[in-house]
Amino acid sequence: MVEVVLWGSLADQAEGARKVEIKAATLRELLDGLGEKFPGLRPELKRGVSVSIDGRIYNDSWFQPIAPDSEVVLLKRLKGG
Amino acid sequence: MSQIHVTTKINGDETEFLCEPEDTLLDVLRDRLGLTGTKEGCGTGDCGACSVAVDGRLVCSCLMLGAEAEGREVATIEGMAKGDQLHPLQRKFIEMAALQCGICTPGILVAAQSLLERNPDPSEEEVRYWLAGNLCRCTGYDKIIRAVMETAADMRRAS
Amino acid sequence: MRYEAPLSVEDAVAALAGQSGAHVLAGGTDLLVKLRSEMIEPEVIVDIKRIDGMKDIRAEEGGWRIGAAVSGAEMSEHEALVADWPGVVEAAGLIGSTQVQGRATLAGNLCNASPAADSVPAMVAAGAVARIVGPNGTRDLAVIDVPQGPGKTALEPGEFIASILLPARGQRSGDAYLRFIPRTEMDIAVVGCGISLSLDEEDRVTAARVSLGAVGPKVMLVEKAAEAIKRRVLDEAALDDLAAACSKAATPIDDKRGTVDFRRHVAGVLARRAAVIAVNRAKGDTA
Amino acid sequence: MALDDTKKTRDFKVVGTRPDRPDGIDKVTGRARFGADMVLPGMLTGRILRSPHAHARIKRIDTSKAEALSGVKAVVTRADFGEVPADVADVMDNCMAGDKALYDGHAVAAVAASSPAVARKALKLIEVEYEVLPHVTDVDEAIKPDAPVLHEGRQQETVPGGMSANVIARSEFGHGDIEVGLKQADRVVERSYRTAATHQGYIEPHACLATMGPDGKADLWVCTQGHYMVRNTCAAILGMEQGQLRVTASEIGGGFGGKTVVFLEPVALMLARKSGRPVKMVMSRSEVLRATGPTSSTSIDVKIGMTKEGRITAGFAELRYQGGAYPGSPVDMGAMSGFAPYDLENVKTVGWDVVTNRPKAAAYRAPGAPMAAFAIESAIDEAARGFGLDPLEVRLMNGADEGTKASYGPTYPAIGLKATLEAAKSHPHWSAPLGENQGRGVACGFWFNFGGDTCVSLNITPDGTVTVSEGNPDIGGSRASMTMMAAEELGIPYDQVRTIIADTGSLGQNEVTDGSRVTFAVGLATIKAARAAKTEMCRRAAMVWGIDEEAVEWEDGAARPAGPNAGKFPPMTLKEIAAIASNTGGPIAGHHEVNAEGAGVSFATHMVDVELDPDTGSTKILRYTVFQDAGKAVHPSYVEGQFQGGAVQGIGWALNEEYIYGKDGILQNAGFLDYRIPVASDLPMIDTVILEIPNPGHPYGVRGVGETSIVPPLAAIANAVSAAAGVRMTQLPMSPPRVLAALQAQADG
Repeated sequence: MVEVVLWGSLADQAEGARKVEIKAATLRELLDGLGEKFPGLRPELKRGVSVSIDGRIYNDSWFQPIAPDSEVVLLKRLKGG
Repeated sequence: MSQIHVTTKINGDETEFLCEPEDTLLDVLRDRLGLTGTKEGCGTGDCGACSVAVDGRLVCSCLMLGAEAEGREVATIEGMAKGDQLHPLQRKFIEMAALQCGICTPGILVAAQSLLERNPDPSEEEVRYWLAGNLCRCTGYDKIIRAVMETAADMRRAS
Repeated sequence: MRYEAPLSVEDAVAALAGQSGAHVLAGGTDLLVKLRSEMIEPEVIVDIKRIDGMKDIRAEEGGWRIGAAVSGAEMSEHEALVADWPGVVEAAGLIGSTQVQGRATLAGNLCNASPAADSVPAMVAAGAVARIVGPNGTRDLAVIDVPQGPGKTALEPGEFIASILLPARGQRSGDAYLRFIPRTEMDIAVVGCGISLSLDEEDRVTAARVSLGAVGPKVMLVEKAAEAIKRRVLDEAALDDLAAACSKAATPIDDKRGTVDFRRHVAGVLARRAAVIAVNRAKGDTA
Repeated sequence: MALDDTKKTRDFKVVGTRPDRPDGIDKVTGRARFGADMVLPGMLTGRILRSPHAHARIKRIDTSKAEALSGVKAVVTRADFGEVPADVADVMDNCMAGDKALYDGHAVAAVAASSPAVARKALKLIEVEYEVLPHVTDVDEAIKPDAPVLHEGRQQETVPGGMSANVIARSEFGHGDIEVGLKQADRVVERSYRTAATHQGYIEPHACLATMGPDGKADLWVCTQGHYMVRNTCAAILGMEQGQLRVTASEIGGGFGGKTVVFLEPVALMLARKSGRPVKMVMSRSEVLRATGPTSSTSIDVKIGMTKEGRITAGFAELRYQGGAYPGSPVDMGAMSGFAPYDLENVKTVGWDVVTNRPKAAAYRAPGAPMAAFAIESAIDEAARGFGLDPLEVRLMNGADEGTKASYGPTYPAIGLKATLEAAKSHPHWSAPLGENQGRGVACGFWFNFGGDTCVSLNITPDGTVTVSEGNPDIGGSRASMTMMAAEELGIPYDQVRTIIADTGSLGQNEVTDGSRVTFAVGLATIKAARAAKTEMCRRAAMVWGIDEEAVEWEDGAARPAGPNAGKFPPMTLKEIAAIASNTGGPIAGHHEVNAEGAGVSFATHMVDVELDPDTGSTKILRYTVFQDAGKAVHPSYVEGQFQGGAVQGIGWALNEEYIYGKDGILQNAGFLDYRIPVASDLPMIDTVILEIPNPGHPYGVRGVGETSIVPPLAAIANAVSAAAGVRMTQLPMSPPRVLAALQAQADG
């Protein structure tokens, strides 16, 4: 299981939990698992999110491995200029 | 509408062109003569990207009609290098990274050349005020001002 | 649209006559912007730069006659003119960039009839007179009377300004023009103030003209400001009175360039500062 | 992505030097071709008719008179586009209004004609019947329940019930408990701040040249930060296959985020499709200001709790950003980044995305971050000064470091914030004396930096020189950086490599030039492509020598036997290997395609001295120093240039730049005369100090540098002006009337 930290207002869509546990070994499994476990998160996941894994930020790499002890933080989709 | 026939000298070459009465010198240079080194950033004389010299006088080519060029001598960025010899300002701008995107660069070079022709030893303040009509959004002007000052110093040493 | 570049005043007047959509081109720094933005759609543009005398700066009865096509840069390079009317030359030199200086003219700045035109308060303070030519001959009109409101002038159809006279003035005289802009260059005046004055041997003001720009529908001559300093040495108290008179005379509006309160206040600040420069110049005349 | 081959301490030969940029001569001689510089035979002029109203229903458009005008070859309205996919629906609507015009300058129709004069005339012949609607341009007004509504049904599930439909989204970030933190504080600073919308202010207006044949194959020449983005977006809008649209990026005359979206391009293609002729479109400056993508105006409330020793016990900010006429202001970026420089136990930010009758905000250099930093760094400064504490020391005391849990969630790896603060503290600027009416301010800034899809193809020519093809428009000298990294990796001189920006037909997908990603991501791909080429060259040498390819290594521009056991062969140079490429298997190339993840965050500290004119409220910038972490500065001159450019854009934002809308909702300053970007005479030299704390995610340690530099200046200048004025400035721009009013209010009160 991977512990995922949600941002504040996202917790409202995940039954109030700021930290949730998902069974996932990759980024794709993580995002799929989040949507399955917390349907309230689906609109935000559909709009796109970024994910910080051990301090590095990932956007779309489905098969980015995630270790069970990784620090995983969901972020709003980052946009630059 | 009848087009106007204009005879002029551009970068030292006798040049004839036909233009509409409302065409600016900038329109003529870019669209009729293919001299696209002179840029349009605003069309209102507020950015200096279209700077050229007319009879040795620095002007915005967007604020002058093409028809007014009759009998005048126009100098644009395309005439600044002599063959494959860059003008010292051109050389120095590259060396000192005084350009980023480069859209304002032709206008700034033409304006800086006009300054150095009049004042071979300008102070930083004089350079900044002379170039105040040439907007640059990339560099913060620092490297541009330094490049002009250094070129002036080099040219003084060389003369 | 047609473009004409007559060689004589008569031909220019003829070209302008009978054309409702005729515009005079001198430096073109306002005209081409209006043309570009489709604010105007002229039938004909009459370029007066090829007319004899339009590019001349001539001494005349102790003053200077400046042709309608003389650019700000040409004025700045004329040492005798700069020595006599530094305020007017500096004011003209504040219009736009170096590039604009290569083209912009006093007459054009005046005919554009913007209340914020930089050279106009300086010319008004100088007591300058415009020479107007037209279908009915030549007439002289004080610069202050040329603008009639934003974008409106006292010129009749077919008329244009051929030259501007900066009159003679006595010894121990000086002028100055200051404006306030948000940046250091390239802006339109938020407030402008021109002062021309003469001093007696005790440094008392014997004659003064004070003008303000951008604080009303047209450039204004502030008689009360001049009265406030006449017969006085310009000490702090006199400068305070001058500033107060200018702030009081100002009738500005709130717009994208400044607020009413700001413009009133700064009108006084600029008057003070311009007066100090003008006095120093007046003293320098005899130094 | 395996990055374990990073050499931690590396002696660079090319990286870190300052060679001439490859496009330098083209740009100083006027030869470089920008967006508006291209022509094609038979080309038409395209022009756009724009709404004169801030908000209006379009009841009818009659184009028949325009179509009948001699020389008019096509007229386009929204009806020509039909249905478009949902993910480009807002882009489409922004490029050409549908039922409603949503802001002053919104495109409503377009023509292609044989000359600019005919096009101008044709626009006047298009009849549009508008039903003018009430409008709203201010963010705080737009939130009110009775505000005029732009769109129904766009509000996200994150917004509590009962709010105006203009409020699109709410987001909240942070950790700890603000109330607990505030109780621990000896002082709480609570302030509201406002910032005006600003424009990127690139000097080159948007321009493009489109052609399309009856077979649907199309070409587009365009100034953009991302021609692959242009291709994909236009293809979606026009119902084309992406492969049928080839987009070539011109030289780009500045972007700063403003050229990361399309405005003219789909319209030009539609005009080309309808007319069967090439169509060139170039915006005027007024169109650029009215109808491209300025940044948000904002309204921000901040609460900072601080102990008398300077420890920040709580940080709270509520941020309201209007993003123009469509959802998607950068408020989340602001809410996530504002407290990022600090190590806080209790931190919370709330962001509100709001729509108004203004042009849709595009990205502008670290989008969303400068405004948040302005508010938060101002409040921290006020709290610190309130205790008489040194604002740099307070920032050092609270500064984030490796292992800090960032306010937006993750734990930081090695970062450079404290290095920038230490450098600032020991710099002579910090201890220089100040005169009367002068003030000094400091502020910190943070930016995420991005990676994303990237392709690089590196080819070895028969004579042994190297060409690098990349897909990211070069906006500030990146061709020089790529050339340097390729030369470094291959061990050959800089001048034997030439880098070009390839068209969309030549490489795979490339993310836009944004997010400070290019030197990082394209650099990474360039290095990897060079490594691939080296591997192949080693293999060729091994073939020639008849040894195992594992026994060959690459060093100093040549293949060499890896050790004494590999055999005794003289090194084979790149040129020698290239010369026999045909004999050893064919042309040699390396390429790398990647979704580059792992960009390193970046921090900066800015220090500025100002002098106020107490009689006019005018501010003069006396001295400015930027301290920023670059990871590794590939070409230090262009790194300095990024620092300086960002700082000066920030100076403009702080002092004079603003979008001014009248009560009628019409933009009043759509020109460079009254949209006042800094001019040369406004400024001092901008001093720079480059810190290099390597990014572990890049082989050379590179971090993006382009955006962070605009984050601190707004606050640094506000802190300096406030110090000089003796009164806290909370609204941008700090224009002279505003500063004078503050001074007078203080004197009166």
